Parts: sequence; C-alpha cells; structure tokens
Amino acid sequence: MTRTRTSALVAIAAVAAITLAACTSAGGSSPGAGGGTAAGDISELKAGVFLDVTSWDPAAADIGFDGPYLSAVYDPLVALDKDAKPVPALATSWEWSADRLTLTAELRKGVTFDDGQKFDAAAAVANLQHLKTGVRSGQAYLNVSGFTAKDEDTLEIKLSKRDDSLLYFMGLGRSWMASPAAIAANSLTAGPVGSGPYTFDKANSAPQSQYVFTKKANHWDSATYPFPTVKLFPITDQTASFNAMLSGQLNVQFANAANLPKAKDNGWNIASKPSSWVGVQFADRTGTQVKALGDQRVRQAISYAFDSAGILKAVGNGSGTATNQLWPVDGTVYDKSMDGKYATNMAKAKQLLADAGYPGGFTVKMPMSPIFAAWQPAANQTFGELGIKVEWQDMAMPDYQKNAPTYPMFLAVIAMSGNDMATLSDQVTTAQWYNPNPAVDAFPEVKALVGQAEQAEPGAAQTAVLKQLNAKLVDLAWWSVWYQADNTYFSVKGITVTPITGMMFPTLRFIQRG
Amino acid sequence: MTAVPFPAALAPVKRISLGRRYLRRPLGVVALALLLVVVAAAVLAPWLAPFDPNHVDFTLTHAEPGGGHLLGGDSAGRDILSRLLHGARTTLYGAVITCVSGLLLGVPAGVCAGYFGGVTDRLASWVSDALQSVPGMIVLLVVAAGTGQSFPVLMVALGVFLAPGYYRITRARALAVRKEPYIDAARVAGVTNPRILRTHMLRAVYAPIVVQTALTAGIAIGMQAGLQFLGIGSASTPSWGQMMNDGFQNMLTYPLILLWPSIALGITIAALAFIGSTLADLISIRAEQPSRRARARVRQELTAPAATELSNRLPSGEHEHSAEDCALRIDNLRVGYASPSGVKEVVRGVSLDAAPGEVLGIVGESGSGKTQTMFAVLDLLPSGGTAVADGIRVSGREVSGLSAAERAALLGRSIGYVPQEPLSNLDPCYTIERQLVEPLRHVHGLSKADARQRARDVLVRVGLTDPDRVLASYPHQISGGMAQRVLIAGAVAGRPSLLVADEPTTALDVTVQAEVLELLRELQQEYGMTLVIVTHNFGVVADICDRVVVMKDGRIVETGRVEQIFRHPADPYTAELISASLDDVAGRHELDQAWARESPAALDRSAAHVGGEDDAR
Amino acid sequence: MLSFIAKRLLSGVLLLVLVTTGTFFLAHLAIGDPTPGLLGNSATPAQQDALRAKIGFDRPLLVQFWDWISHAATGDFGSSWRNFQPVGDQLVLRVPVTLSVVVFATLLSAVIGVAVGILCGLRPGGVLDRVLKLASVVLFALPGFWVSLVLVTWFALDLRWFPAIGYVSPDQSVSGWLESITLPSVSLALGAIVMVAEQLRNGFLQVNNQDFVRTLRARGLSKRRVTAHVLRNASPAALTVLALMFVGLLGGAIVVEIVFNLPGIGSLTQSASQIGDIPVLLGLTAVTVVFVVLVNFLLDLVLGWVNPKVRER
Amino acid sequence: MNAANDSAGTAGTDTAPLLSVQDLVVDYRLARKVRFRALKGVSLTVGPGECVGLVGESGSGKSTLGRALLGLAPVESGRITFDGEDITHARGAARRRLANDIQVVFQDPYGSLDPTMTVGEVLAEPLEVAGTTRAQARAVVAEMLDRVRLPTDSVHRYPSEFSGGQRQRIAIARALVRMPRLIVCDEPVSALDLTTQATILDLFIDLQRETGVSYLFVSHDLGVVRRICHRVSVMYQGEIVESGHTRSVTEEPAHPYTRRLLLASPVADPARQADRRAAWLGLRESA
Repeated sequence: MTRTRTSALVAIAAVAAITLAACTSAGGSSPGAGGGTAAGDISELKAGVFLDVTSWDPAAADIGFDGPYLSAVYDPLVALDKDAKPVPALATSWEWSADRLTLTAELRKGVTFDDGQKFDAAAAVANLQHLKTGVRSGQAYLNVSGFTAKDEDTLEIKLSKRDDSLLYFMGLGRSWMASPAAIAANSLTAGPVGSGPYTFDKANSAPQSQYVFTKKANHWDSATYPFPTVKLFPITDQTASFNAMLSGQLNVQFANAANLPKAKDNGWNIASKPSSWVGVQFADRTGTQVKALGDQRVRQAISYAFDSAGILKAVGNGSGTATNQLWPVDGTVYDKSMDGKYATNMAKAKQLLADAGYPGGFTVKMPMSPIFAAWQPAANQTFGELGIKVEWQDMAMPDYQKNAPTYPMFLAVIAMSGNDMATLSDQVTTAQWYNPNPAVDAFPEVKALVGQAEQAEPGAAQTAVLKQLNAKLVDLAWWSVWYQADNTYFSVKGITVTPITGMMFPTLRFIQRG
Repeated sequence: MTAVPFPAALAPVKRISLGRRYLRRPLGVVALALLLVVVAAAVLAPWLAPFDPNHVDFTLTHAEPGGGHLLGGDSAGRDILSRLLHGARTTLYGAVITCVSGLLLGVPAGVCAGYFGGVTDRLASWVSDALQSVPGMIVLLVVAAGTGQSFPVLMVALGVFLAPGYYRITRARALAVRKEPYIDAARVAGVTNPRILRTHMLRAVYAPIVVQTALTAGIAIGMQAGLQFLGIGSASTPSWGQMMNDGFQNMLTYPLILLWPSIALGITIAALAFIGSTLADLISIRAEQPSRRARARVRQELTAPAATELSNRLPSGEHEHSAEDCALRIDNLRVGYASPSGVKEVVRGVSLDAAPGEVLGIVGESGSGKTQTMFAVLDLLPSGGTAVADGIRVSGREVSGLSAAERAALLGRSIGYVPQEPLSNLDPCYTIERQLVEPLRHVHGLSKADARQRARDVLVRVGLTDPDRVLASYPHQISGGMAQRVLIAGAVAGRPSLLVADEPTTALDVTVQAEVLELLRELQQEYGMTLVIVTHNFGVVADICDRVVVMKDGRIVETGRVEQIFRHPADPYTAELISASLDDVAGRHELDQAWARESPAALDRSAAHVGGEDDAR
Repeated sequence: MLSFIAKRLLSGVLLLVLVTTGTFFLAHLAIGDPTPGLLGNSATPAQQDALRAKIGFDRPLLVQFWDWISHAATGDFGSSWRNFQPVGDQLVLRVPVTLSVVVFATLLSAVIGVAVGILCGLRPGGVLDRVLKLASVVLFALPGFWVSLVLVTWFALDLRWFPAIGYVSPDQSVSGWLESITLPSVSLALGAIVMVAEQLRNGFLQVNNQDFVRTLRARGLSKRRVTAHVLRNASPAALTVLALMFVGLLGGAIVVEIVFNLPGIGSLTQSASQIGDIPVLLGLTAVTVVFVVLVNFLLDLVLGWVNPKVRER
Repeated sequence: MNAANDSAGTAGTDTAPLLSVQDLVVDYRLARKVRFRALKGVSLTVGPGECVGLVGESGSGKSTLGRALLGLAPVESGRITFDGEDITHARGAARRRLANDIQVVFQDPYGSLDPTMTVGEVLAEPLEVAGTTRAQARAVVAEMLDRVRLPTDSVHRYPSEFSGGQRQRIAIARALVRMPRLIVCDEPVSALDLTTQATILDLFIDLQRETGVSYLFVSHDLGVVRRICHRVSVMYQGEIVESGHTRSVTEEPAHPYTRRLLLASPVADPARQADRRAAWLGLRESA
C-alpha cells in the first residue's frame, strides 16, 4: 500500500530547512488590491521551481517538483481540483464497480500526441502499464492487477485490493499520458512527447537552467492555461530565487517565508498551504529498542514537553499551524478541539515520565543531519529538561534517510497528503523509511479503526471513522507532531497560485491570471 | 666577492630577531593582536560566553541587539554573541587540524624531495601535482557524505588538499639549500641524512613555512566556512559558517544575523593574511621598496651633512685635466642608501676625471664604492640608491642636472657599459640576435637588416668565429667567455665615446681574461674610446690602465699614473694592496726554509719534515 | 618536443586513471548503498532491489569498477542513477556553463591582474601598489558568496545591468551569454586578479633587480622596451598562478553557481554527492581532471615558449 | 731543493702516501642519456703533512676530484685509497667514519655556513655526530676558535655577523674540530679580497705546521698555489697534464697549457706585465 509521490526526501527536507519561516496568511492567495510596485510583465509565466525536472518520462518522474514541468507537456487521465478531489481530464468520466475493485473510465476523443499518435484506450493502457512498472510511479499502482481497453474510448482498471486513494494519486501526477510510440522506443528521457497544453521549445531552453513552453493553438483545455508562454526555472537556492524575483526575472516563485516582509513591500501575492508535518517520529512505538518508548505515557510526556507553538514561531517562523495531528488542518478529518490536548506542560510531562517508571529519564541515540539542524537546539533542550539524554549522531543527508529508521526515534519533516485515505496509508499503515515499523497490529484499537476506515463508504462515513482514528492516534501519542509547515509561493500582481497539499509545487492549472 | 653589498634580495635571515623585527611593523602588530583576541575568545569561550550557545529562547528569535544579548538572537532564538565565541573554537580547531595535517604531509615530503632529488623528487612532485588536479570539492563532499559529517576527518581531508602548497614551498627552498655548500660540509662532517633533514633543512624552510601557515590557516578557515555554508559539518557545535548560512537565508529581513559572523570571519582571515604578508616582508619574499620619503631623507642627508662630520665630507681624489677636456669628470660624488639605522653612505665625496682615449682604472676591495661610483655615472643605481654630486661631466657636458630621461638618452650613445657577470647580464628569454639588434634599431634607428649586419660585424670584431650561430643562440647555450664577448659587442656596437667596464674579467678564467683584456685594449685603441675599468685586480690594472684611482671605504686614497702608483705608492693602503697580490711573494719552499732556519726544532715536526724530504729527493 | 608531448599525455592519462579509480572506491566506500538516497522516502525493499538491479549495484564492486572503467575508456560514462540520462549528455550541458564562467574569470584576472601587476611593479611603493597590497588581503578575507551577493544587489537588483540569475548559452544569444556570465565571472575573478597582480608585481621587482635589466638600460633602451623584457621574465610565476587559479576555480565554482543559479558542474557536484549519484560524480571527476591536465600541458608549452631554458629540460 | 719532478701519481716519499688516487673516472649525468666525463683517469697522491695543489680553469675537473674524495661525486672507475684503505665507494657508516680523517673547506664563505645556526652550533655539529659530550665539545670549539684567531665569544653569534674572511676562518675551524688528517680545500680563498686572501693562506700554513694535517688544495690561481703548495698538478679538460714540485711547475712549465696559464695571469707590475703580454701574444700567434 505504498504509492505516495516519491518526492525525494532531499527535496522535502531541503525545503523544510529553507522554509524555516513561512507566512502566516495561510490558505490561498491574497488577490491584488492595488498598491505596491508594478505588477510586472505577466504576458508570460516565469516561475522559479525549487528543483529541476527529474525526468521527462512520467514513470521516472517525481511528483514533488516535477508537476509544473510535466503538466506543461502532458495531459493527465485524471486531474485534481483545488481541494485535491479528482476531476476529469483525458478521462472524461469514471465509475467504480460495487466492490470498488473495477474502475471503468470513458476517454476523451480527438486527442493526438505531438508525434501524431492517437490517444485512445490502447494508448492509455500502454501508458498505465509503463507507469505501473516505473521505478518511481509504480508505487501508485501497487493494488492494480491489470488494465484493459474495453473499446476504443473505454478503459478498465482492475484492482486486487480496494484502494480509495488511487484516483487521488493519478490526479496528483501519476497519470501523465505520453505517446505510446515514444514509450515503446524508450525515448522519453531524451524529451517529452505528450498531448499537453504547451509545446516544449527545445531550441530556447537550456536544460537544467530554463525551460520554455509555448501554448498550443487548439488544446482541448485551452481555457485552463492562460499564459501564451511559460518559462520554468529550476532554482534551488532560495536567495538566488528571491533575487531573480526582485529583478523581475521571475513572476512566480517557490518562496522562502523569511522574505515575507519584502514580498509584502513589493505588493506581491502570497499563497501558502500546509505541506509537511514537523515533530518527533517514534520508530520504536513497541519499545523493542528502547523500552521506555513502548510506554504510552513516555510518548505523551514527550508531546507535553515540547512547546510546539514556540518552535513554530521561532524555528518555523510562524509559517504553519501548531497542531498534534497530521491530517491537514484545512481538511475534514482534522479536529481543532484536540489541539489543546498536549498544551505545553513540563511538570505534567515529568510526572508522566515518573509514572511510567523513568523519574530520572533515560538515554537515547538520535540521528542528526544539517538539514534538521534548525530544530535540534529546541529538541535537545526540551529533551534535556525532561530528563531524556540524547546522544546525537551526525550524518549526511542520504545517510539520515538510510539510518534514521534504525533509531528508536528521530526528528522528522515529512510531506503530507491532500487525500485522507492516502494519509492513512502513508503515515500509519504502511512501512516507509520514516515509518519503518507501523506496528498497527500491536495496537488492537488502531487496527480495528483502520479496518473500518478501509471498508467504509467513501465520503462522510469514511471521514467519521478517520476522525475517530485520528483521535485515537493523538491519544496514543503515535507521533509527537509539533506543527504542520506551509509551503509558500510569491507571485506578482495579476498572477495567483493555488497550492495543493501533496504537491511541492502545483501543476500549471493552479497558476492563473487574476 | 661580488661588488654590491647592498640590500640584495637574499639577505640572510637572523632568526633570533625575526620576532623583534615583526613587532616593529604596526600593521603586523595590529593583525597579531586581533588574532590573539580571536584565539583568546576561542579558548575562553566557556567562561566568556554569557549564555549556553545552544540554549534556545524563543523570545530571542531574530532579536535586535540589547537586553543582555549584545549582538541579539539568531533565527532559532540563540544568543549570537555566545555562538560567535563558541564558533571561534570550532573555526580555530578546524584551522589547526587542517594546517597540521597539511604541514605533516607537505613539509617532510617537500624537504625529502628537495634534498634527495631524483626519483624521490619526481614521485613526490607528481603526487603533489596530482593532488592539485583532483577536484577537491567532489572529494570533500564525498568524504563528508561518507564519514557522517565528521568534522576532524573533513578538516584533515582539507589539509591533504592544501598540503601541495606546503610541499611546493618547502621543496623549492630545500632544493635551493641543497646546493648550499654547508649541506655538503655537514655530510662530509659525518652528519647522517636524517639529521641533516631534521636540523639544516627544517631550519631553512622554517620561515617560509610560518608564512605559508598563516596563509593556509586563512584559506582553511574560508573553506571551512564555505563547506559549512553548503550544509556540511556537525550541526550540534556552533560554527561561523553555519551562522552565515543562517544569516544568508534571512539576509534581506534580518541582515544583522549575517553581519556578525561575516565580520568575525573577515577579521580573522584578514588578520592571518596580514600576519602572513608581514612575515613575508620580513623574510624578503616580498621585496620592500623604500618610500619616497626615505629617498628624500637620503638626498637631504647627502647634500647637507651634519656639522660634526664635515671633516669627513671633503671631496677626495683629484682632477688631472681641465673640465672641458674630459671625457668623464666627477666632482664630489656621494651615494647613499636608506637603511633601518639611517642613511648608509657608500661613496663619500669622490672626484676623478678621464681624458678622451685614456684608460682609467678604479681599483679597490669589495665595499670600497668603486662599482657604486660607476653606477652613479650611468645613473643606474640599484633601487633605493641616491647619488648627489657637485658635477658629473660626460664628454665635456654637465649631466648631473639633467632629467632621468635625458640621462638615459646618453646610455648606449655616449656611454657604453660592460658588466661583470657575463651570463646574468643577458636576458635568458631572448636570442643573442634580438638582444644585440634591439638597441641598434630602436636607439640608433638602424633598419632591421642594417642592425643585423652591424651586430654580425661586431661579433666578428670581438673575435667570435661563428657569428651566425651565436646570433641564433640563447644565452644559456654559449660559454661565459663568449657571453662576455657578446656583452662587449653590445657595449661598443653603438660606438660610444666612453666605455665603462665593471670588473669585466673577474668571472672569467685567467686564459679568457687575457683574451678579453686584449680585446678591450684593441677596441679602445681602434675606436679611440675612453675606457674606465673597475677592478680589484692589480694585475689587470698593470696590464691595461694608463691611470689609476685607488678607493677605500667610499673615498679615494690615491690617484696617479700606473707606473708611479706601482713604483712609489703614496698611500700605505695602496702599497698593502699591491703587495697582497701574490706575484712576487715567497713560495711554499722559501717559506718552509725560512721557518726551518728560524726554528730548527720544527724540522722534527711532520709538516716541515715532509717538505724537507721532498726537497731532498 | 614530440617526446615531451607524449610524456605529458602519458602522465595525464595515468593521473586520470588514478584519480577516477580513487574517486570510484572512495565514493563507494563513503556512500554505500545509494538506493534510499536515490529513490526517496517511500521505496519498498523490492523497488530498491529493482533499482539496484537496474543500475547494476547488485554486482561485486570490482565487477562494477571494471565495467565502469572499461566503458569510460571508450568515452561512455554510463547513466545517472537518478534520472538514467547518460552522464555524458549531462556533462555536455553542464561543462560549457562552468567553463564559460571560469575561462572568462581567468581571462579577466589575466588581463586586469597583469595590468595592475605591471603598474604596481613599475612604481613599487606607490599608491596603486599599496592599494593592491591592501586589496589582496581584504579580497582574500572576503567569503566568496559575500562578494557575489554584493555584486547581485548592486548590478542586478539596483542597476539592473545584468540578470540576477541564470545562464544563457551563446548559441541562443551572444550578448545574453556575456550578460549572464559577467557577474559570476567577476565574483570569481576578484580574488584571482589580486593573486595574479601580486605574483606579477613580485616577479617584476625580482627581475628588475637582476643584472641584465641594468645592462639593457645601459644600452639605451626605452623604459617601455625594458619593461617588455622584464615582463617576459616575470611572467612564468604569474602564468603558473593563473593555471592554478583556473584549476581552483573549476573546483570552487560551487558557491557562485548556487548564488547565480548556474547549471554548471559545481551545482551538479553538490546535488550528485547529496544523493549519491556515483556515475555522475565519476564523470565530473574525469572531466575536471582532463581539463586540469590540459591546462597544465598548455602551461608547460607556454612556459617553454616564454623561457627557452625550460624547453630543454 | 733540487727540482726533481716526480712523475704524476706516485708519492716521492719513503712513507706510504696518506691519500692515493688511481685512474679515477667520474661521469656526470646531464640528461637521460647524455653523460659528461668530468674526470678521465686521474692519478694523484698526497703524503702526510703535505699540501698538494690542483690547479686548472673552470670545467677542468679540479673541483670534481675533490668532491669525489669526499664521496660527493659519482665515481665511475678507478680507486681512491686513504691510509691504505679503499674508500672509493665508501657509503653510509663507512663514509661517516671517514669524517674523522677527511674534512673540507669550500669556496663560498657565505654559503658554507648554515645562516640559522650560531657559530657554536656550526662547530659543535661534527663533534656531536661523533658522540662527543657537550662539555668536551665546548672545550674543543673554544680551542679551535682560538686556533683560527677568532674571539671565543663568537660561539653565540650568527655567521651573518661576520665578514667573508672571518667566516672562512669559521669554516676552517669546523674542518679542524675532528682533527682530520686531510682537508680538501676547494678554492678556499678565491672569493676573498686580496688582503684577506694573504692572511687566510698564512693561517692555512700555520695550521698545517701546528697539526701536521695534509691539504689537497684546489685553486685556479697559480699565485695562491705557489704560496701554499709543496707539489702541484695542473688539470685541463679532466686530465692532469703536468705534475711536480710547485716551484718547478711555476717556473719551468713543461706543458704548453701550463705555460699559457702562467702567462695569462697578469702581474701587478706594468713593465713586467707588458713583457708577459708580449710573450703571451707570441704564444697565441704560434698556437
């Protein structure tokens, strides 16, 4: 059940380190109200993306920052709307079977790929098979047993196991349709061959520096893409990116919230949305490595000890929402009333630790990498006050990812999902590098609720179960979440960005004039 | 002995006074003081720092300076001053590790390569070059990734990459010292190689290594900050690079956070650089130039001597001819150099003259000022030298008041110059042809073809049998005797009326010396030149000169016709000099005989005994 | 001459082989299993196995090494472990960027450094000379990214003379190319300029004290002509520094490439080392060493041309 | 006092020669395959207490011979015997043992003393490596300084504080501290002023009389050689062209090269020099 976007941790963590601060004006854009500096040239979109496109082959691409690049040249079968709900794209409609193991989709007619190949059900099957076998994309289709072209415009997807987040992942960036000929020729790494709204202007592009796209005259979804020209610039360094924004080389930017005051001075639009949770991950909830962590009271004590709001304000620069949950704070599962449960209380924390039989605390080893250095002082200090002595083990970033799961607990900045069932699988039930021992079986109440949620009718019923589960997990101190950090985007007057939780950088349909 | 006793580039270093001399440089003292402050801050950080550098106080996030936090708070809510102090520890610790590992690798390798030469040298140099070609950043990043960000390991790795700097400088120095006779002397004295390396070689490279260490430390600190800036290195200990990275992210909003560590880093590196450059000045890696003020002081002192020394300030020497008849006439010439202890006067009131067609010898021991007198005539004193004279006339024309350019215009036209060392006086980078033709074309305005023809003719005239080969040669391809002929050719090619020759035969073998003297005599007679020849050899004087000027300690002790000087030297010093030339003194046999007569007992001693036995055979 | 070239080439090839071999084993030793870094946060062991098989990481190290080196010998550096593009293709894109900046910086430091060096050498102790001495220390002390930032703020943000970021390739627009590499080159060159100037100035003074200069002047040659002689004799030190500079800049362009967001080999080095993309790292190493060898070879030729004595060794 | 020339290479003494060189060949490697034969089979002896001169122009191989004796030049073939022992290829410990018997004084008074060492350290070094105690060394150093007529307090000063002549005295003292039986003197006075030259030569003679040491005295100056040497060998292009008693060689040279050499050196007397020049010119014409 693991099929999340595979935005490399490098990216997330680097973003996290950089977006120590983000803006407070959570949720959506602040539409242009006049004033500030000139709106700049908005006849073309010039967006600063944090990372370069990983690959033009959708099967080898990442979701994190590849969205804007791929959405320019490929059409997806399924897209997402601003609430991360799947909406039609090349698939015009779809229907689940009663057992939710078969998905039947009608496909758009009259779409051709740039190389002249026709888009039809056969092409879709070829694409999906390619995606299922893809090293990175395959995760989205783990529960899919097969694809069939029912007729020229009808596609059938058979599942081996019910999967309520399949369409979400397809919409997130796992259903880009490429020319079947190019897939067969294995030539996509050299350059995209899709049916998307823009043509890749290879002549004017400089790979790894700037990508230029020109709008097609007659794309079926032309209205969604207002810019005649799109230029995407991969810029990892946030100061460089901000300089480019200041100098007018960009009009949309993946932003560092530390620059927020300047952005406001310039009268730019500012958009932000929760993107990752920050806190302590307990890899050893059952106490096999460190017995203490198997005790609910110890985990609760840690949650009580941390001044989440303080860390968010100081380290996170207030860019996010202090909470102890990891379903997005703007979603339906999130329960604001529960946020008070672990209000900072060191006395209580110490009491809980003593009750659990550790009045003098204990010693634990934790990994540390420069990326997480920003949180380390606060963490070290809090653990110290609580009586837990941490021995930090310094390591480089890739090693952190490799080794962190072998430690009983570690500091984590982990990307979130915009889909509630995806959150369940990614964060709770399946083994991930950041969640090496889900240990759901060791907690019968959790296991029961998970089962219920996976069986429940999508919609209100499922949400209700998830809410219960959420409450249970918070009570168990499954994690010690400090806050949900926002991703922030600056855009000049006249351009608005709608961020999507789950996408590090939204696809082009979420960047509009206005 | 060479004739220039003045601040040449390689004055021997007095180790004992290096520190004291350093303290006389204000800039160096300030830099050293700053570095000491940084070191003290680092050492005393735990006591000096007002707060725990890692203590987080959320109210302190991005705080302005004030309220007990002198420099404010960083973006994580920690006291910047405390972090700065503790960061100095990290920074210096890293620099020390880097320098030590660079030293340990580079210096022994450099010393051995320079001392043993051959395969050792080739191998070590290849490794050093290879190290310099390795993309260090890639390796450092890989090492950083692989060693779990271990700071000491990273700094050692950095030291490895900086080791070639040490290697190059020690090898060059060791190579130079290896050729010094004192190393051979030590080997002959039975000193083992390890001991020679340990004592003589290490002592010789000591000073440049100190300079190199100051620079390396600066580079190491900069690179260290750069690596930390890129996010490499331990997160749990405060460091300036990290602080700068933090500041960099918040640069536009909270510029102070970037400012503090930048200042600390900048001051530390600048202090090291200034210490290095001051030390380099002191051991003459960088030749210091006398300032304009110092030169003015010399001039003033030369023209207006202190009253107490007036007796010593009268001109010495005499004029033989009337001023108008002279090819060269010097009136009360003084030459001085600025030195730390005041003005050093090397020519103290010299007057002399030479008639057209006359050969004048200026003779004296080293340090007598004879060469300086000639340089003053040519207006080509070494830098820092200042000449003052009541008058200098060349071909009857007063030139001492002329501008530098007008004086320079005399050279090559009215005055020719033959130097002492033949090989060091030819430009090693150009062919002989180029060096002979260039003045003919650009000073005498000959066409290219004419100039070449004239150069060839002159070479034939100075006795070179294969002029075309010589013209095509580079200086290192011809012998010393040939080079001296080339130089004479160059001096007379412009047909000057006055030829100044500075010890023209000293560096030559006696057989060649005789040839060159013969050549000079012939040319002088053929062209009717006035020849002024500077020498310490009375044999040369006797051979070629009409008149002689004897100099001692910057003054003329005697002037006269050659015959008169040799027969009846008026000054005892002249007599001493003449008698010191071993022409007519007793040989060893006479000496031993005399000694045996004086102390017959000595005959039993082995030394005389051997001599005697030889005689007996 | 031919044997000289052959010898240098042989030594260069040996160096190339040794350094890349060293980097290969160092990187493998240091990075270990690269799949977690490459695949990101949610790969299953099966997917990791798949990737390991795809990149051939499941084979013994020596087999991998032989595979790499035998392919590299034919100019095939394999494919990136991250995006499976041929490393050669990436290098072809990246190298010109870094090379543009570094060569331009080297040219700048050569031209300006030589000019300043000569002026200082002609008037030692003069105003310019003292400024140079101070500047050499100050620029030495300034962190590289600091200089870059100041340049960006002045010339890109305030004056808008140059772009703040990015690289324009010369076949798109030559003027755009020049504009895009000016600021990065200048920030790299500043330190190099003073180094070259300082070296030349010191060499100049040293040569100026040599006997043959006096002799040249005694022949009546003009100051300009004598200076030409001095310069030629003093140039080897400056040229050597320039070559070293080039090598240093080639490896040290990372910070500048980050600040100006240039898609050069420096930023590639950083990202590849972070995710453990060993083929890319090896390709980068090889290409850097090749350039270093070439530059040193060129330096030897030039030094031989400048000073004939060197030629005969 | 008869001028009986002994043939080159055989000592004319009843006692065995202290040093004997037979058919010595030395090659220098200039480049990979280019060799330069600096000595082409040279033979020579030095008796105890004797001073043998080696005179020639630069490149004649005279210094190379001295260096070969000291183990500083590569011997291709031939034999060097010291006190009956073959030392041609003595290396390492054997060579270091020889330091007791053979010492050297070089030409350059500036380069031959380590500028970073005090005079005391310079003089004590050969003793220290021989295992002498510090106190003994101090006594010997003081005695040697006295012998070369330098003040005892010189030990604390650096070579740079001394004049050329004084430094040469220090170098001589260093050669003497181990009480060697032979000192190779490589142009020891040619870098000195004339007046200093004379006093240093006298010092050499006095020291020889006092200690009985032998000298192999390398020089380009026939005047110097005449002053100090009992016998002399004239070298030309790697070969000895003439050997004999100093007096006979300098007054009745047999070999034309020796004659040329003699006449080429100018004498400090205008009238006599004019005659010599005429003679030299005649020799040149006839050549």
